[in-house]
Amino acid sequence: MERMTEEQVKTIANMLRKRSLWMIHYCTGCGAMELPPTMTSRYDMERFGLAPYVTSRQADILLITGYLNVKTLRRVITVYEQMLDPKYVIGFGSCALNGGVYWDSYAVIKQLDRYIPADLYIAGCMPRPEAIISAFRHLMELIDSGKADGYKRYKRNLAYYKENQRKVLG
Amino acid sequence: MNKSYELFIGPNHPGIPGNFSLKIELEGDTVVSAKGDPGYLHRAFEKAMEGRYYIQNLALIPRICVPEPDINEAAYAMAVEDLMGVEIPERAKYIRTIVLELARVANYTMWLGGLAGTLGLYTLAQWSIGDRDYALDLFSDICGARVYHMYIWPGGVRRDLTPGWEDSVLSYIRYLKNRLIDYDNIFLKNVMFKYRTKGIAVVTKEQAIEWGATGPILKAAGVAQDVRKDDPYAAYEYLDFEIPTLTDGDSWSRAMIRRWELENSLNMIEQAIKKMPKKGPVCAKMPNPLKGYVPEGETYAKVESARGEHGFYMVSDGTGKPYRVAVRGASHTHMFTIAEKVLVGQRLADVSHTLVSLDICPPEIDR
Amino acid sequence: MVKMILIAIGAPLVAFAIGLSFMMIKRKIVARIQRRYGPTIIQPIYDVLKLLVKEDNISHGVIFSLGPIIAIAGSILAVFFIPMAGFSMLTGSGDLIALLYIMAIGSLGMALGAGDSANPNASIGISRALTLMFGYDLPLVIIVISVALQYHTTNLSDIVAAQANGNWTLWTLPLSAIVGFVVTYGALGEHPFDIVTAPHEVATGPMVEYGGKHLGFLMISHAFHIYIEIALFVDLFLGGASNILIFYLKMFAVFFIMIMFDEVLPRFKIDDAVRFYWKWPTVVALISLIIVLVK
Amino acid sequence: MNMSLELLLATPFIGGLLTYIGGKVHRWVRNIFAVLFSLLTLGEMSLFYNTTFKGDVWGSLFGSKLILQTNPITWLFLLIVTSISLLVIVFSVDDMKHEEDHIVLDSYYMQLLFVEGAMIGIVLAGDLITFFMFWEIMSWTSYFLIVHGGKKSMDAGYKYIIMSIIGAYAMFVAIAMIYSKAHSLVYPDVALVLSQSSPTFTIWIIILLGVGFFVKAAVMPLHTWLPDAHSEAPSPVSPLLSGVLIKMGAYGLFIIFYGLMSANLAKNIMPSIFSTPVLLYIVQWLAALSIVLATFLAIMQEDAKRLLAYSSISQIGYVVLGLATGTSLGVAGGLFHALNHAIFKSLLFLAVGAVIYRTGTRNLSDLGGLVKKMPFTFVALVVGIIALAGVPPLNGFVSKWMIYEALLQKKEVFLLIMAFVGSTGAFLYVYRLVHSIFLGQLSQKHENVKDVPILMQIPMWVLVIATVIYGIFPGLAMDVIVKGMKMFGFAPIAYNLYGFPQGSTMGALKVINIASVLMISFVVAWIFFLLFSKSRKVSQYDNYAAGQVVTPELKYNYSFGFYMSFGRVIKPIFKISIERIYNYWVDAAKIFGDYYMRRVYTGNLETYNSYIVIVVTIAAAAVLLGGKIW
Repeated sequence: MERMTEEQVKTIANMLRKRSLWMIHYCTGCGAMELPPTMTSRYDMERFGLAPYVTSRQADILLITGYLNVKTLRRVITVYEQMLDPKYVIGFGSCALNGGVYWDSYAVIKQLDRYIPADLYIAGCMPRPEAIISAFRHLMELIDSGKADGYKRYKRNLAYYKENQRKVLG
Repeated sequence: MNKSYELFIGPNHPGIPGNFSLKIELEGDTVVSAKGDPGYLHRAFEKAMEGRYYIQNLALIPRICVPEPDINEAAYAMAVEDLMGVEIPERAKYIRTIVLELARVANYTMWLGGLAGTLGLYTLAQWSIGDRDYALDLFSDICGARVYHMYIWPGGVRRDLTPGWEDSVLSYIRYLKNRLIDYDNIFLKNVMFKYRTKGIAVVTKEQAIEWGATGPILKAAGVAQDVRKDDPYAAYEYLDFEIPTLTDGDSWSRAMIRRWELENSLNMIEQAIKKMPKKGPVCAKMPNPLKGYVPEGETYAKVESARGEHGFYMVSDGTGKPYRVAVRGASHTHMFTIAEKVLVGQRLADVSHTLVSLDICPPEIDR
Repeated sequence: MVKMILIAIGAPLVAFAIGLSFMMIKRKIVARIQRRYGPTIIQPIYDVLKLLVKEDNISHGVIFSLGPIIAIAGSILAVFFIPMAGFSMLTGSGDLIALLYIMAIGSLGMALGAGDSANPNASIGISRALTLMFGYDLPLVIIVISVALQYHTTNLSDIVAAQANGNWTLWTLPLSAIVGFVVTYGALGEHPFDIVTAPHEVATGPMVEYGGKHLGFLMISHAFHIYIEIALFVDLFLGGASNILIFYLKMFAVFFIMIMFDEVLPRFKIDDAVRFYWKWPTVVALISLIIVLVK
Repeated sequence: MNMSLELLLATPFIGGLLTYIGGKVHRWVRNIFAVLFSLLTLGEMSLFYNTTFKGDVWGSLFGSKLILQTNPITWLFLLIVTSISLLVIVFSVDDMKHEEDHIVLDSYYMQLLFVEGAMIGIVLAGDLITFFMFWEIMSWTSYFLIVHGGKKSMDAGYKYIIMSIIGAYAMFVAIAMIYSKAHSLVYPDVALVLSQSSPTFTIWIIILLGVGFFVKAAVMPLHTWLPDAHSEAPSPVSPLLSGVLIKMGAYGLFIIFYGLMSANLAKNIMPSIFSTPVLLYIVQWLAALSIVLATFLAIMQEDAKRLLAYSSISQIGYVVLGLATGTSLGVAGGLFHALNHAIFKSLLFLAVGAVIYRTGTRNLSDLGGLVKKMPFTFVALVVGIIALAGVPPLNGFVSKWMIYEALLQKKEVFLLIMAFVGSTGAFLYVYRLVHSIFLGQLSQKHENVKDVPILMQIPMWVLVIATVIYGIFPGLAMDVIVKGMKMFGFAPIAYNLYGFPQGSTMGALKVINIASVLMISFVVAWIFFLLFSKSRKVSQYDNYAAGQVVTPELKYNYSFGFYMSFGRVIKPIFKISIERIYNYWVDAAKIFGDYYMRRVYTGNLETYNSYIVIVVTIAAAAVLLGGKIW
């Protein structure tokens, strides 16, 4: 009985979480260019309860909007670790996936989820606002079913992530 | 006694227009020193371009400046054409002009939203960025992409306009001209806007010239200089337009200059559509791009971006890949020679507004 | 006795509900002004609840955690002192002058908490908040004095009673009412006085380190805050109300007009805001005060 | 003849001497003597508390009787004097330990007790000679106390004593004028003479005496000595100066306004504005200006003790403003605020003293984040600032509220607005104080700071409790005040233990309700808060810095120029600085003084001899002419 209620609490919490996703205001790469249209009057992300918030403490989603170079990665990790659980990461565009057009650049991190756990990727360069919104909808489904557990994975595999981060950042 | 303290504007801060950091030292709420901290967006473009064929580089260059990618394509195409000695067809020139001006319009509407945002007027930001989106739809019509078009390429443009595109452009211009009246009423004619921007971040004529400012900063300081007029490219020499100037050089003047330029661009697009040859090739005959042969030599091609002079310096050693490429973005100058000096003595409340007013575009700084 | 206890529990809940409903409506109306569809109407409830059920919360110390709690406690206290549609718990225990100070308790508690977050952004935010408070307090005090002299009492219930039968202060002292309206902007931190939390300047100021349930509490206290400021305006100038529906409608009218102006103004700089408040609103309020004195 | 008042008066003086002698034996003998004798004084005070003694002759001078007397108002001030002195002496034991020189410390404790005795004497005085005598003893001993504070304090003390002397001369002239007319300086006689003499004479008396009291109470524009003296004095002395000593000025004003000349008398001899005699009205305005300008100055300070010193000027403005209203509510408010200010300002100075004791600096921008290291001092300071800001439910609120109501009843709206502005301004500087010292980032050099020893904490806790008790039960103090004011001919005001019922004032006040509802809602909110998942404590370096990492080396603390933007707003007001005008005068006086000093103090023994001869001749002539100098 007790487990049941705990389960129910989790369901309710997830239901609330998916309806109010605050993303951190951090334009890590050029994918951020398609965020203003998504936020503003034409696509109006706020319909889904998504809103940009300023500091790492307030936000739920970290958007890695495009490529990450080494200098940014350090800040992204700081920001990610400052965020409060539950927190979700969305990798934006092909650069976050595999380096994209910068596959041969010395400055760019090739694969995002070696360093921080990504819950979702959006393919494309750049992803269109429709794609972004569809990704958010998908994330909501994942949260609802409890599958968006990147923050748990990060805690579980902290050694792995730290090792990878250390290799790059030194 | 610890008089001053440090504050970071960026990278994770709404007051910075992109992934860039500004480290400011403040005393009370007055800036004592400001130091830009670039490198968060460094992707080694110039190095990467040396390793790729000329045609491959086309995919890379629009990403140098995200808000207005087309200027990169134009400058790159012009540099390659210059090296190869190719003259592009008349119709391509006009199409390039229309696309470039449309990109400028898209940039300025977004910039206007950004400026209003830093001053706390989010309504205009919502309106103008929403209106910009219709311009992106027009791009999407001709090349299938909203942001990175890769439409202008060496020899002309990639493909001809879709039928009826000109009409959609004209109707968009009519729409935007009506909207501009609304923008003026809510923002540019607003008393509070004048109150906040008059006398802020002044760059005088002498300073602007000495510090190497270009674009709206220079025009706002009273120097009528514009690459489109002084060294015309594409079809600008056939178009009739004025270069607006103001004398104060403050944030208000820059906003006004951009507002006029926005209207200027709309008029230029109308003119270009009217004067454009209705038929004809849109691309000169070019050798096979994969075996692309560019003769030895070096060149500097420049265009007028929304922020100022944007140029490509390119050296070719006769192989399929460029030997050396250097990009001159206007933002770099504006950030490190102008903003760092202008910010000193400003109030904290004006910092992010000053950055937007000088139109700092971080990806252009880092490359 | 039972009735008293019910009121004691009910009054803050009603106040919170009203404040929350205004937060909901505001987001929708603002969205429509900005040519957007806007969030679902109950979005603020989702936001608050989501923040409360965050699994992880951080704290910089006891004072940091106490900040939001004091903010809410002070707000609840103030709710009891403002006559709410016919019943008023504590208006006999403290008058209008006391209320001005009671309303400050929440803000000061919040300031203490934010100060403990050890972040200069928060410090600047508080410095701005207190300066702004000082700015709008001068005209506020003058209009409060005018109203008190007009009705020869500082007891809020009596002031409300004196305005019965449509004899509102709005009609008798229109200048004071206008100033009161302008002051309410500053007190609520609406545009152009959202200097305290200006994200582009100080990254949400005092709230910079608050997240999770702390931020949820701050949002709850903001709902109370909206209620308190507007209810005070309604009680002082629009004659209060005898039933909750009319009270709500009056408050809604005031709030609606506020949002209409709110979304078309860029924000002030802090010293300009103080200068503004000490110039026109003060002068107008003084004129109104002199009219009361001469009458 | 009742010996009890003489005993009360003599205890601190005898104690002072014994303490000095005890210091020669061992420092602990000295410390214990000092604490013991101040405790004894407090004990005697509480033994006789609230009994009325009338006209206790203890000597005579120039044929004038020297009288000690009491009334309930006296006991109010005696309560302040004796209790704060005791707490200061207890606080001194640890705080002054760092002083190497034992002789200096011996005289320090002696002077502390002497100041206490002198203030008791002032309050107990039943005639102007006694009053003046102890007034001078107080000025000089407090001067010696101030100069204990180090190099800068010499200048501050110099400024203080010069202004005190000017005030004392003014008082002396006034007393001489009264004596020449009345041949007696006992209060009732003086009051009788004043009621019969011409208005011009009376007004001159008030002005001359008023200057003396204004200097001591530091009402603008005679305040310039206070910020220096109070901030440069040793930390335990500042509470005595700010909390108690300037109240003597307020007490003096109360005596001349309502003791020597009743309010009716004042109304008869001069025109009235807002039913206030014009002179009192001017005093009200001066007090209101003190409130506002000192608040503005306090906001701009960068030094913790200086900030508190300016705040003292502002708060004493409320006391004087209340006293000068002339209505029972206002005067009661003023007197109550004198008590409250003594409590919370002493508390604040002690708390800041504790911080200085541990960190060695009082520069606000060097401090920060101490809440984790000195939690008890933090609580004490927070209670103090809440009371100072006049926020319910602590004591500063009640007395300010009474003053506001009094002004509102009299429709003196502009004064009321100024009083309000000063009070809201107080939010700014008190927050600055607590933020810069205790909140924000802890600097690395204060990593190892501990809370102060128990002997320094006890005085603070006593004051914290007093602040809360007088805040929630204002009736405790009002008992004494109302009883005393009845003796001075004021109408009684309706009050009860918890505040003021409807009727006597324009609104009602019941502090216990405010306090209890606040407490309940706080507990409810807290319980609600605890329902949700627990919070994890993070270090101050794990902080939002726009994605950057905060390191200990980084100056990431906003403290200097906390209200710089506000400073820009009020800048035009301070273009004409009172301070600067004074400095012109001081410079001019120095040049003038240097020139003539050299002619007087030639360094030649014969010249000095001739001076002595001249003085002795004049004195002899005076005696021969019948013992009258005038």
